Amino acid sequence: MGDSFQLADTTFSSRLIIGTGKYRSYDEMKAAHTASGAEMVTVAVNRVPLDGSSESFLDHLDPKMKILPNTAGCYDADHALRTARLAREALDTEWIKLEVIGDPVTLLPDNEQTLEAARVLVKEGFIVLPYFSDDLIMAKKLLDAGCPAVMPLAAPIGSGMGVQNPSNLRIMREQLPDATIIVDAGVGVPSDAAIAMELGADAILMNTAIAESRDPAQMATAMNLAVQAGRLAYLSGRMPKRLYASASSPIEGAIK
Amino acid sequence: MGDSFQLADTTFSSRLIIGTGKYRSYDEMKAAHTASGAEMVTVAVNRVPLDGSSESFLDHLDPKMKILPNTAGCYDADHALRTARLAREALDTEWIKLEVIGDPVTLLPDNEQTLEAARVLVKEGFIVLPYFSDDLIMAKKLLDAGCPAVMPLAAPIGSGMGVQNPSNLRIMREQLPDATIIVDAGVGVPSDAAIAMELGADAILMNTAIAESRDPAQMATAMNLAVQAGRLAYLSGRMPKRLYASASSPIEGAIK
Amino acid sequence: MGDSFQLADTTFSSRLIIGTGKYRSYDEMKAAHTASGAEMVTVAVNRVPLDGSSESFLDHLDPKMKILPNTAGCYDADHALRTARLAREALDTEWIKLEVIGDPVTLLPDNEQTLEAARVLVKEGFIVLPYFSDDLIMAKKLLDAGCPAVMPLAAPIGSGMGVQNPSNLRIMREQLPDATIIVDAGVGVPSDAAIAMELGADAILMNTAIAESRDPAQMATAMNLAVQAGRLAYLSGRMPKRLYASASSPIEGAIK
Amino acid sequence: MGDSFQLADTTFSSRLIIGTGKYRSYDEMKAAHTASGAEMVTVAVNRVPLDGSSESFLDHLDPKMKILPNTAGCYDADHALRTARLAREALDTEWIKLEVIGDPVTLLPDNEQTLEAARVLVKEGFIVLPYFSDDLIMAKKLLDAGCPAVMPLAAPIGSGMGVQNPSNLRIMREQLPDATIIVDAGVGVPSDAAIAMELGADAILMNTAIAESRDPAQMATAMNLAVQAGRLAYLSGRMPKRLYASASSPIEGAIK
Amino acid sequence: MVSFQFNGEVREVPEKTDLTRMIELFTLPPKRVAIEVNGEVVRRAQWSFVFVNPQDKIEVVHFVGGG
Amino acid sequence: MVSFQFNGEVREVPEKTDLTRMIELFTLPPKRVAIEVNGEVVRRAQWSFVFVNPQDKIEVVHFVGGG
Amino acid sequence: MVSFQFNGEVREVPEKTDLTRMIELFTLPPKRVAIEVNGEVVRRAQWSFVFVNPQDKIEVVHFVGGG
Amino acid sequence: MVSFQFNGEVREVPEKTDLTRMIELFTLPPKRVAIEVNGEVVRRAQWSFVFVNPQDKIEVVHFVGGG
Repeated sequence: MGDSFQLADTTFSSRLIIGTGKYRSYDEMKAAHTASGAEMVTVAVNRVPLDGSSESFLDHLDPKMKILPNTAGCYDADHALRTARLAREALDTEWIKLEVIGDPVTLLPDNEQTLEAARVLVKEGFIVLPYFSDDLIMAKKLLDAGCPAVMPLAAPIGSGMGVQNPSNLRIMREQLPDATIIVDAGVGVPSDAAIAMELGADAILMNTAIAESRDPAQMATAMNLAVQAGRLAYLSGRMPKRLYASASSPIEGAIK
Repeated sequence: MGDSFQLADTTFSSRLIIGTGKYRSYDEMKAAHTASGAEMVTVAVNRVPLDGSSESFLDHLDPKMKILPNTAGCYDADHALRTARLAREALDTEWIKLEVIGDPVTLLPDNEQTLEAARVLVKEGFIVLPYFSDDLIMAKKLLDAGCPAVMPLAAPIGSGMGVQNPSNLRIMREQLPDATIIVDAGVGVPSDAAIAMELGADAILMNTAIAESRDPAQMATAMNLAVQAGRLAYLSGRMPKRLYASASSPIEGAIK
Repeated sequence: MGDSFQLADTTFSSRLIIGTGKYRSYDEMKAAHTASGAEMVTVAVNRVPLDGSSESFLDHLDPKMKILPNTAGCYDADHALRTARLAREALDTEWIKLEVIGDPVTLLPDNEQTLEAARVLVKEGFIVLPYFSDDLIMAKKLLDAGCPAVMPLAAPIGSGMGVQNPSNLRIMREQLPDATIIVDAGVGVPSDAAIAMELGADAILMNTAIAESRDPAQMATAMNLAVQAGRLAYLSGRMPKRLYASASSPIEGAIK
Repeated sequence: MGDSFQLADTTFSSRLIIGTGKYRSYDEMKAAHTASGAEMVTVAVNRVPLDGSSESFLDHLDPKMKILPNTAGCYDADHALRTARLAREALDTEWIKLEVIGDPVTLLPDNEQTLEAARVLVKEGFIVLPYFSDDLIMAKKLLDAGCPAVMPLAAPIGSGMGVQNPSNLRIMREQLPDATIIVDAGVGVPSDAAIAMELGADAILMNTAIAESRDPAQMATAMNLAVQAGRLAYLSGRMPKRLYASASSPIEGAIK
Repeated sequence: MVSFQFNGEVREVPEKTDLTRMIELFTLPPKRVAIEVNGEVVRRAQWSFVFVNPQDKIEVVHFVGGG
Repeated sequence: MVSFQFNGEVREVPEKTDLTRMIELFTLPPKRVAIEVNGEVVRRAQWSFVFVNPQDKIEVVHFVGGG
Repeated sequence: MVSFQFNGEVREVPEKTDLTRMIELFTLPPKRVAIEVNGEVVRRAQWSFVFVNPQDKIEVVHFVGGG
Repeated sequence: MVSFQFNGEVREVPEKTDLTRMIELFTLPPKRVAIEVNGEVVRRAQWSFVFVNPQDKIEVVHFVGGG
């Protein structure tokens, strides 16, 4: 089912990209990853601890998964650049989820620094997937900078509130018909994912909604289905909305 | 996937029930029915025309589908009773979707007449599935009258506006934990169906959202997936909603 | 400011009707009543206590206020009838806010019993203002029964969630253009009241939103203003909604 | 009523700031201005026409109104700077509503260029009130640049859709408790204005909602009331929201 | 001829026409229809024993698409 | 003594107690209350003519804050 | 004659025309307008000392309704 | 000994310690880590040629769960 989508030179058949944080155990994470159908997962770059406990987190990922390192925890362009370069060196990948946040309480993106970092990273050959606020004009600039996709938030990271501004997403889709739009952050339930896809998002990136569910693997299945449902609905064209009823059964012809 | 649900003596593995109205062709209808995965379809009872044109509509339905006749077009309990009895005689089925509407513009249910008809029909041995407004107290009365399920509307028939009052549905689920609740009417897109299921509905009945889509079969697939997604999410337990962010990646440990 | 509205033989210049419950003190209540500009307050009918403590609650009300006794706490038509008759005898008023609830947890109305009681009370000469769910067909029946107004809920009593189903209210206004519609219960903030008025409600009845505010008198002022604002907006006609921008300043003529 | 608020060296007793565009006539505009209670109006800077028709628009404004020129129609920082300087020269005012838009279809702000322009203008002694998207991190930067207030949009200019992202506004209020936040653009009805004020906005700037109403003066009155209502509610503290009812009348003590 | 109401319209059949015959005369499909005479359903097994009488109000229904 | 139900509780008054007297005995405020005896309202003008009987179910109500 | 750009259009004025004179020639309202020459605002007090030169890009603005 | 900053904390290694040796001394996993010295990434192939100098700011990162 589901048509494929393209990012740089890679074709994905799943439109769901998921995270690797907050799981209660590696087993739960692996089960959720498998159930999600996702083909790419994002991972954070972190200082190695010096207590010798450094287990290899990456060994717990399905080797078929494409790994998308991110720059979470960076508060300015410079740190994001350094983090991206370290990630590239460690994983031998040009792919980077660019995340430059403005403060530690809201984790809301610093669009200005994100754009600055994106411009540099694209020039250095990175495939930059930038997390940013749902701002059309910034989306244009990020695309102009050479990002193969833009990743507007639905709501703050880990908030689970769902798409807070559907108008912004709808406008972004309509004004940037050729752009790849990946909604990143804020999804809480499958209907949130379906809403984003119905509005025309090309894919969804999520973490907490799955990891913090009571049953992550089952929720991952649900998200997988919802993303597909939303995509198919977008392709199929929805019925018109009406305030008033439109009879499904004939109004004439009932017995009298 | 998806757990089964029970209505009277019948077990359904699909939680999607669909209509048979408004399709542009029988072929489109059949394709949509197949794609939906539904195991029960609803049909209207209508006077036969006298022009000899009476093609057998029912021949166009998949014979494996359970047929649920409805009393659409009835404006009082008496007409609904008569229509239900005719349907039973013609199809040799006790199943009836009870629909008594209050006016032809809104098609909103006449709860009072619906309850009156439900009481009579249950006594006559019918399996009564009543369409009504999303009214908890009326739901209790319909269940007390012997209906095996209640079918609150999400929005007016054919409006496609989606769940207009999620609080009412949530309250109904919480206050009637053992009742079978089927959301009937008003769904427009898969996310609407997912929302209803996430709120705890046991199943969804829809018609227009599929039939009026540009691609009914594809939309039926989408609805099938969305209903499953919503159900699984309900079973899995959603993450908590938060106004503020909760980091998915570690906040400590970024490079400095 | 604000046009007047009529209920039975009485003309009100304020479209805000308020309650008398839950105040922290009589002084707070009186200050809020004055600030609200309301001309009618509702009071509950209750068994007198036998401990001799029976202070006269009514003495704390502004004598200019019209008193609207209610049947809160009644679970069936019969108790509501008896309560209404007692209220009439005690206060020498035909006015009654009819409230028949279905259960003590949700306080949601039992529409069926409400209608039954309304029919009897109207025949007995009462001016019946019925609290009920936002159900168009029931509204018609209550009006047909002789109620001078209908009082649909915005949300459960004391919930403060605001208008949960704006479509229902809009449809009710459009389908019953001559009816007096008073939104009763569920308002939490002034914008909720304004929304209801903008949708065409003729008046609002509220209690908790004022009484449970940190500053009831100031909140009462706010509600008074918001009800007027919503009314004036309904009369003035709103601008059209658009997804896309419409420039307020000329787009041509900027310097180049 | 209503407490005052301060911008630079000026104290305003009205928290409503309004526009001067789109009115059907000067008389309608003047009546609306008076009814609104506003103390400041915004005007656009435009090339004078060469046909000698240049009537003095400013003569139609109440001389007591403070005039806030804006840079509408500017697509980059440079044009905005030039426009601001021309406005200062012509009106002998340092006040400027800074508006740098990203495209002519959505009129959405170019935050990056807005920030750049704000930094320059503040250094040149302007009192800069910047229109921007509802982005917390950008708000901080604009304040750091020396703007005395920030003016996030509620929705696209002239769209009348109301506050599209209440969470963003709530977060901005909570994270910037000392900032002056003026919601600019997107309000359609009084309840929209009340919602923004209840969320903690300090003032509202609007144009189309009044000018495009069927009765601008009456709508201006409504907006004036709604802004006050929302402000008072914010100060008073709202009741808690609850899914379930909380009785306003005593549940015990009804007759049995 | 017997004049009666068929689905709200006046129609005629010869005298002594039973319901089975009426269905034939009107070339209606005999399967998956139901007949009501004066407000009461007539079960299919009884069709041959029930005759159309003057002024009868007869409803014959079948199934159509609905939701 | 006459035993009866007053607002759901068992109470006693002397025999031949009328409603006016009952209000006094129980030190209830006489104004803005209403009395129902066995499901029927007794109008104030009748209070002196209606006596409390054994097993009577009497409700006396007043007004309290409500919404 | 001096040919220059006035608000984006080509216009001519006699040689040695200063800005005050230009405003008069074009019958523009002298109050509450501002003039920019080649990207720089010319303050009103300077109008009489600044002459229109060939190829100048001059912007003259006033105020109109806006939001 | 050479004192330097390792991931924000002061650490010591013997003089003439190259990065490969540093990883061993600290018993860090050699795979899928990356090293930055004074703000510049040092490619793995260069580890043996780059020595830890006094006051160096060295960052060594690996991957952890994130979203």
